[in-house]
Amino acid sequence: MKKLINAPDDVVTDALAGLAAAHPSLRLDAENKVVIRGDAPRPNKVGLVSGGGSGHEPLHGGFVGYGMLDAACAGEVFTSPVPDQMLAATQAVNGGAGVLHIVKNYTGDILNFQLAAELADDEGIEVVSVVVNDDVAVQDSLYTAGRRGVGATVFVEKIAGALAEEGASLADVAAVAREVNERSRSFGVALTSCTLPAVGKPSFELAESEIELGIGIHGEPGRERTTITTAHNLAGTVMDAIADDMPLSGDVLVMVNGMGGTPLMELYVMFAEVQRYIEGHGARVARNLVGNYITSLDMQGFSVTVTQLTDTLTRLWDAPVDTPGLRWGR
Amino acid sequence: MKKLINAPDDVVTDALAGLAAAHPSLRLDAENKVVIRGDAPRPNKVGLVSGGGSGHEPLHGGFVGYGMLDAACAGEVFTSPVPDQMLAATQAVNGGAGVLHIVKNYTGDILNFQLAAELADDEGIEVVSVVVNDDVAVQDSLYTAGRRGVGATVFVEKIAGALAEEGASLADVAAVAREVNERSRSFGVALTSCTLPAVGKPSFELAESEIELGIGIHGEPGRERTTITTAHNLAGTVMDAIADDMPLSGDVLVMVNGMGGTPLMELYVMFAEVQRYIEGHGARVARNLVGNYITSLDMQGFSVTVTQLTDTLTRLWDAPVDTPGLRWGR
Amino acid sequence: MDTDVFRAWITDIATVIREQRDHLTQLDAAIGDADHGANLDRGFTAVAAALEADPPASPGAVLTLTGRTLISKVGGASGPLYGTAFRRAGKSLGDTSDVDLTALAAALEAALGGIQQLGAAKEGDKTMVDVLAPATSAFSKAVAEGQSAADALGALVAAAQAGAEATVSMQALKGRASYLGPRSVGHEDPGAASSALILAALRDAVLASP
Amino acid sequence: MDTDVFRAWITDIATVIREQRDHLTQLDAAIGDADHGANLDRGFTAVAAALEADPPASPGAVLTLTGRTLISKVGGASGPLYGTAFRRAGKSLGDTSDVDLTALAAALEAALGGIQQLGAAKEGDKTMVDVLAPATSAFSKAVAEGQSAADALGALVAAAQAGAEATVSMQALKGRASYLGPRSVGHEDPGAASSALILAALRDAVLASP
Ligand SMILES: Nc1ncnc2c1ncn2[C@@H]1O[C@H](COP(=O)(O)OP(=O)(O)O)[C@@H](O)[C@H]1O
Ligand SMILES: Nc1ncnc2c1ncn2[C@@H]1O[C@H](COP(=O)(O)OP(=O)(O)O)[C@@H](O)[C@H]1O
Ligand SMILES: [Mg+2]
Ligand SMILES: [Mg+2]
Ligand SMILES: [Mg+2]
Ligand SMILES: [Mg+2]
Repeated sequence: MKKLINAPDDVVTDALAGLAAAHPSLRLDAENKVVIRGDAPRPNKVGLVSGGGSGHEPLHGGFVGYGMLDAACAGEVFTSPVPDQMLAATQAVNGGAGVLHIVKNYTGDILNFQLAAELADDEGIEVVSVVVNDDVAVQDSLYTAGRRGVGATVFVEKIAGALAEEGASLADVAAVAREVNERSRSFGVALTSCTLPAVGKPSFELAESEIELGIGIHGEPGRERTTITTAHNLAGTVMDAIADDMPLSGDVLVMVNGMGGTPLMELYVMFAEVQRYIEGHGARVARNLVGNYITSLDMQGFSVTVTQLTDTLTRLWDAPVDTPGLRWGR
Repeated sequence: MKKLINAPDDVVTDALAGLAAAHPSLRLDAENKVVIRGDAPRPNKVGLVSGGGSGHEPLHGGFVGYGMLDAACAGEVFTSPVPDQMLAATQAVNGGAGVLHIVKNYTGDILNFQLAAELADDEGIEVVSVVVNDDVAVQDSLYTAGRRGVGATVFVEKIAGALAEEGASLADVAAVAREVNERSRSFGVALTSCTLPAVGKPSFELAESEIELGIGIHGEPGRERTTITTAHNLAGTVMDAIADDMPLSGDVLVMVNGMGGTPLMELYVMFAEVQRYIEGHGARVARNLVGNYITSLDMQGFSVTVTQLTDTLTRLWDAPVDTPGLRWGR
Repeated sequence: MDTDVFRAWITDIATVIREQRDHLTQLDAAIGDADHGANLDRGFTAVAAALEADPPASPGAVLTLTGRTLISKVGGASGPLYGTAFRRAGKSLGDTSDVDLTALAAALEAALGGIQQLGAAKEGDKTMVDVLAPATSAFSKAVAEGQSAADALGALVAAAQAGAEATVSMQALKGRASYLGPRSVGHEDPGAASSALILAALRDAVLASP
Repeated sequence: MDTDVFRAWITDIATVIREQRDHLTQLDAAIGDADHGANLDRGFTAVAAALEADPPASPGAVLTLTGRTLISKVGGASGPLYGTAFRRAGKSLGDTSDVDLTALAAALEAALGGIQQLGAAKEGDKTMVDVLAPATSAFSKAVAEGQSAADALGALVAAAQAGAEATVSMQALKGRASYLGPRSVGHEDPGAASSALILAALRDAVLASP
């Protein structure tokens, strides 16, 4: 294993220190591993808290700032943070209008955020939780822990953050977060595995021409192993899975996301194919993101997230944002 | 080789199509592989043209837009573009105030831009060329082709672009570009090699714990092969090389740049170390960039670029920019 | 069984988890995200330090501190689940200073109840419940029948090991492994494996006590 | 030597470069950026198509079109260098329709001059100049001595091959390989290797002509 780290046990702490050093507008609670907007708590603004295992950078710490999250809790690599961290974050951003917890649907994240919400409630802080579960690779049924939360998390954080910035109520911010989630679907593909710093070798092995379809963001194997094909064919597979679950129409917001080790050049090749597919199926790519936004350490691969827009969602997407990972209008 | 491409011969064209599709404010001259600002040529604004081999994304096409480049020419992977492309770009952005060519110091780039400048001159377009050569890993002497142009290219394009946006003359824009280059130094490290689409296997082989020090951005082997060590020690090696060549003082602009396959988490770990080094050597990191800005396909590794700021350079750095790769203030 | 026995149990867990850390991580790499060994090692190392720093005065207090520390240090799915289990067990013991087999059985039932309330897993879902449920019920039955400590704990561990083994052929319906669908079959569940280690450590601690 | 000979030379180059593409790329991977084979293959494929599309009427026009096409299609260091070389050679031949050995020698000298003017490499810098300079001078000398075409071209190719071989032990002082410093020693220069192929194709085309 070759990584730019000091020691596997220090990687999360060291990376957070680097993030805070690079962005003086953020505050770091190093003990609790919580990244906080420098101006939090903002009186009467709903506070947005998210968090999860590390290794998905820029998610979540890179999305703290004006118009997006107020705080993010970083767990160990691929491990949900603990309730103490979430409580610290919730306290730090509570400006009196309540706090929204944005939780990706994994058993660990759900359970820890649930315990944290109980602790916050004990302290008289109103908390509403929204669960993101957009991964169509997982059947949402009695036979699974439900769909995973993946790419739509970025959109939920951006759009709910914009509404909170406008001064909306906790109920309204939670509602728009749920709406974004309901209107979003994602699907991921791995070309290589990833290596956890504490493990030192890849989580699974893929042969020279093998790929995994339907992966999440934790180096879990996907639902199916197959053979690499052209970007055009891969886009077809991914988009068929998404469009089968949510027929495409109208204006959509699309993210072609890299898993951490994929060059931007290849992501642009994929975006061209995804856009062609969508426009060929009667919808229009009104907004897009192409780059590394929700990653799996050094994994090579990509995911696509599609959200059906409304005029309000488009307006909130376009609203100014100023975070390390997303910035426009300011 | 597993890559998100259709065919090795199409990768540059397909990626450019994706870039243009994702950013409707850009125009693509597909035949000449030139990415152009949608509003070019801007009357009486100096036009900024750069270009080089592909595989370094977001450089250069991702830096076309308000406050930065007016056009970028994309060569084949790691191969300088040809004079015809540079001439087409120059013609497309000439608003009557002349055109600046920003050229990274490689024999191929120098020769092709030189032929292009002659062709532009034949057409009565005033062209000034600025050569970027910031890589301290190469001795600038009779015994080399001179220092390579690497990370400082991003800073030159941003700062010269800001001055051009203010309406400065070609001579002044060229002067500030040269000033940025003279005040900048870079050094790069590879943890893995990279694979050219047309070649299909890595350009060199590194063993499990080997790294290359002093690499450029074309998968060339570096000056020295050594063993992986901590981020702290690596930062020391890289920063010693830079500081030996340009003593650190005052305010500096620092980029910790990923080579394409390195996760952001690790780049933040490196940034924390680099910042500590610089502040420990009596200078101050006044501005920074952490991320993938000038890459080598799927290579894992990083480079550090340090620029000694002046008040004017800081002001131009902070000026609004709106490109796919860098955006703030708009 | 006094406070020392329960302290010995927990420190034994810390030791065996440290030893089996890579094994647990390998199991998790196959059908999860390769962190179960690191998660529990981090957690029980913190627990051992907490017990050392401020030694609790009763068996119940040992387990409650263990549970609270796991919740604060582990994260993931196993942190809240094991943490809640130890807290419930500690609460069930109350402040008695000498725990008999009946009280221990009740505490284990309470632990299982906490895990199922929080995680909603049933037997057959390929989780730690597939160890804890049969082991607890075998232990309660043996205790009710008046078997000796050695025999009852033997039944506990035998059922635990059989339960862990049985997860190999199950398809996961809870936790990360469920995403794999049929591909989860053929691998032992990491949480089941760690639960079997935890219960074996309990037997060893009790039987080693004077 | 008429227009057909020169057209045959260029199409022979396209064929041999296609065959040696991977070999040239491997040489470039060792001390450069692994694109020399692809660069020249792309260039000469375009040249062959251009000659086909609008066949030039004189030897000089063949070489001029070759040079212009290389400049427009190759990029990198080798594009402008080889492109300029062929343009200079074409200019040197003028519009004569039958080239004798003296004119060919002058054209090769002009090509070398163009490369050195643009790239400023001297012999010993580990570039294509280490093939072109000794080969051109051996050829000019043989022609001046009145040797036969076969002998003079034999001298050309022998010197080219010796020149390419000699680059192995040189340290590069120009081009990308110079960044490697002493690590560039021990590898044949890719541009030297392609120059040797180009000159061997010239001999073959001339000797094969009726
Ligand atoms: N809903 C659940 N109920 C009971 N146990 C569960 C549940 N979900 C997961 N587990 C257990 O947790 C184990 C995984 O723990 P761990 O790897 O530490 O957490 P994570 O899955 O968050 O990475 C699984 O092997 C399984 O035994
Ligand atoms: N200044 C120079 N003068 C002559 N030949 C040169 C010079 N620089 C490079 N070359 C030749 O160009 C070859 C490399 O060509 P190529 O790989 O196509 O271009 P690039 O180096 O831009 O990738 C080298 O092997 C060398 O022979
Ligand atoms: Mg986990
Ligand atoms: Mg090249
Ligand atoms: Mg796990
Ligand atoms: Mg080359």
